[in-house]
Amino acid sequence: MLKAHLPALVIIIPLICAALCVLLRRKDWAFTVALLATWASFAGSCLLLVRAMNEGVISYEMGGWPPPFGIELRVDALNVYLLIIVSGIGSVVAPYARNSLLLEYVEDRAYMFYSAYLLCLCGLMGVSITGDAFNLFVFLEISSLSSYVLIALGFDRRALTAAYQYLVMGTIGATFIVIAIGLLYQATGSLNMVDISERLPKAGYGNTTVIAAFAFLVVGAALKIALFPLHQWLPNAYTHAPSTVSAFLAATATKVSVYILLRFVFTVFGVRFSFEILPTATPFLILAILAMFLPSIVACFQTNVKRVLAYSSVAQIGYMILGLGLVSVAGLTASIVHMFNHALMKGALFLVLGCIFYRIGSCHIDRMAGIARRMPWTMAAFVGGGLSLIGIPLTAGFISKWYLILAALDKGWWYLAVLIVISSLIAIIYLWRVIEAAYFREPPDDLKEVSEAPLNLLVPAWILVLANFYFGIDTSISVGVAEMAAKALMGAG
Amino acid sequence: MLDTADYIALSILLPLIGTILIWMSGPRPNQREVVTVITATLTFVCVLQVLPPVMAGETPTLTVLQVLPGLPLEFVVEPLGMMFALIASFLWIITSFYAIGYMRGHNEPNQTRFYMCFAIAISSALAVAFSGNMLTLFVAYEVLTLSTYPLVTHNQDDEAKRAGRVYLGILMSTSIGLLLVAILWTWLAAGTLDFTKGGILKGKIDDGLVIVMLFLYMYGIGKAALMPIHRWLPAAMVAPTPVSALLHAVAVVKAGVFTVLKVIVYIFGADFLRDTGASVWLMYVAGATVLLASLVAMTKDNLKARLAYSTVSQLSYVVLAGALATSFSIVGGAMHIAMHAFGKITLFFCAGAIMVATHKTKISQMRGLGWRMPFTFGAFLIGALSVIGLPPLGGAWSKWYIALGAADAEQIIFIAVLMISSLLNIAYLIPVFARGFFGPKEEEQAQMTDTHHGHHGHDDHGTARPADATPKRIAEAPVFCVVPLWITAIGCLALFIYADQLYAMLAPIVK
Amino acid sequence: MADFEGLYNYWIVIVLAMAGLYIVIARGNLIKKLVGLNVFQASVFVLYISFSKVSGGTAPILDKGIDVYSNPLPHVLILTAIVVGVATTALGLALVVRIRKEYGTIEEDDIHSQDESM
Amino acid sequence: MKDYLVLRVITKLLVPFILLFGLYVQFHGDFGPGGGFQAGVIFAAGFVLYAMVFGVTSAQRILPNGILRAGIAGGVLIYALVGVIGLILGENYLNYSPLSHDSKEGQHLGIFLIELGVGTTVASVMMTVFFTFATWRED
Repeated sequence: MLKAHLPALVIIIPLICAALCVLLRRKDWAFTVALLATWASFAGSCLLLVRAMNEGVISYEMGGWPPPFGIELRVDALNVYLLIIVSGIGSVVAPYARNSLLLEYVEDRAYMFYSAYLLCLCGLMGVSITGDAFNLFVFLEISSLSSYVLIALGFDRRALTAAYQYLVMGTIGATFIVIAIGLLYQATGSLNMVDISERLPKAGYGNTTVIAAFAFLVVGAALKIALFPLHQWLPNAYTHAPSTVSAFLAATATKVSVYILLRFVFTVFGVRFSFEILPTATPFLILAILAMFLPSIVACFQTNVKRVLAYSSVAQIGYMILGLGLVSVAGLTASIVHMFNHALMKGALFLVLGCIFYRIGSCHIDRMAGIARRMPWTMAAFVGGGLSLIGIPLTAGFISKWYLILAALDKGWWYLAVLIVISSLIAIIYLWRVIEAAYFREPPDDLKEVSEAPLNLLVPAWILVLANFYFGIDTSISVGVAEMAAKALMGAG
Repeated sequence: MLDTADYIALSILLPLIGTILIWMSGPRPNQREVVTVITATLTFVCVLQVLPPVMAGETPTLTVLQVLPGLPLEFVVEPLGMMFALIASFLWIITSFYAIGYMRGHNEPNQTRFYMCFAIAISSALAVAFSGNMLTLFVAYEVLTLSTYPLVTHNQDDEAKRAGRVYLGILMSTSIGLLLVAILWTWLAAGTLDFTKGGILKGKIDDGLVIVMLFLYMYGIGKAALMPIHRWLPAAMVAPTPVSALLHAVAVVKAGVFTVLKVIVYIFGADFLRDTGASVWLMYVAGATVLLASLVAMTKDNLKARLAYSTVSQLSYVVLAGALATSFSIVGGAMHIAMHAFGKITLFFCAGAIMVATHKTKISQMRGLGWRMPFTFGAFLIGALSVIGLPPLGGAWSKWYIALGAADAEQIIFIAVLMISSLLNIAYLIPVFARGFFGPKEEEQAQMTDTHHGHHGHDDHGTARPADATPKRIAEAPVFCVVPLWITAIGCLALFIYADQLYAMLAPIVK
Repeated sequence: MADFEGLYNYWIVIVLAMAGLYIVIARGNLIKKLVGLNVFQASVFVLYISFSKVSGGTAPILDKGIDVYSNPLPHVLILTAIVVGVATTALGLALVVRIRKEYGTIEEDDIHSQDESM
Repeated sequence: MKDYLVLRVITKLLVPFILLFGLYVQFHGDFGPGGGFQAGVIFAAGFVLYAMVFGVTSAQRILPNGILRAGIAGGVLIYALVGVIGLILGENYLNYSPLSHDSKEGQHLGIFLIELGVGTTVASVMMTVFFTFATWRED
């Protein structure tokens, strides 16, 4: 019976449990509740995936009010893909948080952490599933506000400034999005995204309100995505946040923002308006290429490994936007697959860094010298995640690269393919610096006592690493669903 | 009973299972090495089981799974791959024995990791050999690169780190930067990546673009060490000698030229390549590499570095053979993989044996050593003659066929290249042998002092042992080192005698 | 000119938004930045509220004899947006207080120079 | 503030009316302008005024942090669970119709409860924000 209500359940379970955590207050209880909530949410998302594959688009009317009047939860291939990413990463990271230093830092307020974590999860899930534009904004703010809190939990005081910076930038971005939604409502009189897309042609594509809405939306979403050159907040935020939080946010938050962009640009505005009437593709491509290169190069010069990964995230976002800018089913498939794969690899890498931080209290490349001898399993996991990031065959990263290059060649833009390849080679440089330090340098004396990370940190990290390999070999789910989603997005125009 | 497909799977899986067993028996060296040898032997037996059906003209197939729609991970055994697999798995057994002697004689650290990576490398080399499409090959090719990285950097010092950077940098950037693009382009153009007799690109791609495509492939396969991307090979010589021997005389570099032949035969199609004339530039590049690398080899005093450049030169024989794209030359090129493998591994084994016994790495220090190590130097001569290409040794046949192919393709200039290169080979290989026997014994003592102001500054354990400097009658390397190198030396001889069988086996690939 | 007057609410919105954004960008004081952020958000509230006005319409409360109402939906939306804004401001202020405690200043330049010197 | 008699007396007089007005806005919200958001803020304003005049400590005696925190979470729970009741009774999430025998009455009851949850949370949050900032010690 509950099966019919899955779309609502996957978001209200984390919500209710977030409140429960606050009421229960005990660390262990809160942990149990959070764990169950994330797992239930993940299970629900998987069931939704099965349903969406079998039945096509699932529409759920909140409160029984039919769209476009009521809020509609809408599950198509793209939505469910995001749900799986978010809840999947959420359920791997939740057990990890228990033993990480993070909770010792917040001591008796651990339940607050879990509450914020669940709220963030709820917000991200909500963004991914809702069919209502304004509702999307609300969920976005739920997730953003809780992520500011989570980032501010970092050990370093710079976490506070990073969180503040993110708060300002994030709020501006969200406000831009809400302006866009307002203008759209003004032009069409509807807030339901599908409904808006149907009414837009009547409003006229030349309508300045619509064009202004488009501009606001793209800029707002780009801020949230941390698309180069609006990425300034991201490296700071991910560097200074606790590793648990970095792992969760790096793997999910930017992906959800990319989803917002995809959803609006392709579904709401439509391919015809976004790319044929407005010359959007070229700017996207240029920004994407810049994003692929400049942050990667910056990453090569960082000494804090978390910052290396953060810059790498900005670069990887470039790939997603590149796929979008190609405006083809192949390109979109590449984008969407890369969301999934990038979530896996960055999640894994940040979790590994969490293990290292747990033992040596730093993620500085010099402090990590020779660490592979003390923590072989941890560093092996790092190498595994790194290989995926580089895009070695049999890893998830290879699959995204494969599709992206294929999409570029498909358009006949071989130079773009070359650029993609070159930029991914930069990844070797910045990752290999870390690996060389960890394997070849002599460990400093104070590292002699360091031992392997505890199992409950290692296991989640390894789950994600193994997932990287699994989805590099069996792509039927990851690519299959992404392809469906891409076709739906392109078809909508 | 197991069928052929199972044996294919076993050949690739056994080394991996061996890896785990080696890991588990890490603290017990004897057990670890027994496991290595047993695994190697079993793997060879499995590979042998695949031989009869292939000789009978079948193409045993094993599809593992669909990675991407229409692109399975698939193993298809054809004669070329069969030959490569046989060589790699057979030489693994020999090398295992040799490695036991060498690694113990040298007291190397991290031996467990060494044997594990070795096994993974062999597994991926076999996967390269058996791969049924370009994707599978690419996957195995990359795994091979990565699994040999820890071997190259085995010593973990700064030199090893630098070498590792060059090694990984060149191999990864070429394979991801060029080969992957070429593969994707092929996939888009032809709609398939299966290795198909006669090629898959014919008529699918503009004649003018064939050159670009060929360029992407040839320089994408960095392991073939075509100049100017050959730097990784000499760099990788910092590895322990068994690694250099097997991986850089057999598995890694041969995987490179093997891929080159595979691409030329099964992706482009020899006829297509010849008709379009797209490979003429490649002939010249390969010819130039043959000569230049030989010249560089003559300047090297470090024996392993000299052998490394010799390898670069010899690899380009195969590339040249492929570029000539006649049926003679391709068979000749394929044979050269085998011939050179045996010849060069013998030479490397000798270099390692000398190093273990006397801690000498430079040719200038080897004066008179032949009297101390007659068996090693004897084998060295056989290996050298085979590489040079003199009968009655295997190398003679492959060069003969490549020359025939050059004549067939009416590229007479390359016959000259082959001749000159043979002379150069003599010039840089025979002196090593000659020094060993003809250098005056008495000078040994004086020569020892020489090395102190030697030119290259290579770190050299030998100088610290004046006690060894006094000439002894015979002080060979450990038996575990000497026996393997004689087996491979005899192999060179055997390959000369049984060359027609090899020819018969390989001929179908160009029919 | 008629266009200008008829659309005066949008001019207010634009002026407010630009003023707010300007404060966020140009001021180094973290509190002032939050004030700017609030002004910026307020401009959006004005935008929503003003375009929901239906000329001649009254407040959207059902009553006898009235059939022209202003559009109530944007009001509801903005109520939510205001709540979000309050939450953001509260959180931002809390962060500023913590920053003040850790750095001893709320001037962006000082904070930067302290971070640099570390 | 102890000396400002006028303030103290006026505050004492005002606070009950503020709270009462808050309750009115809360419970009349489904007939006229009002609802949980506004009511919560007004309700909190009463306590904030009290705290400003009589000191935060005495205000916190009435409303300790624990209660406020429970209020924050409880309000959310009321909201979410009312939705879930609808769901259990076989309708979509947040559909209040099945809460009563008559669907119109059900809607009425539902929105009433929902607004109660909203009001609780908003009031608790506003007071928590105020108390947190008011009791912040530079240490």
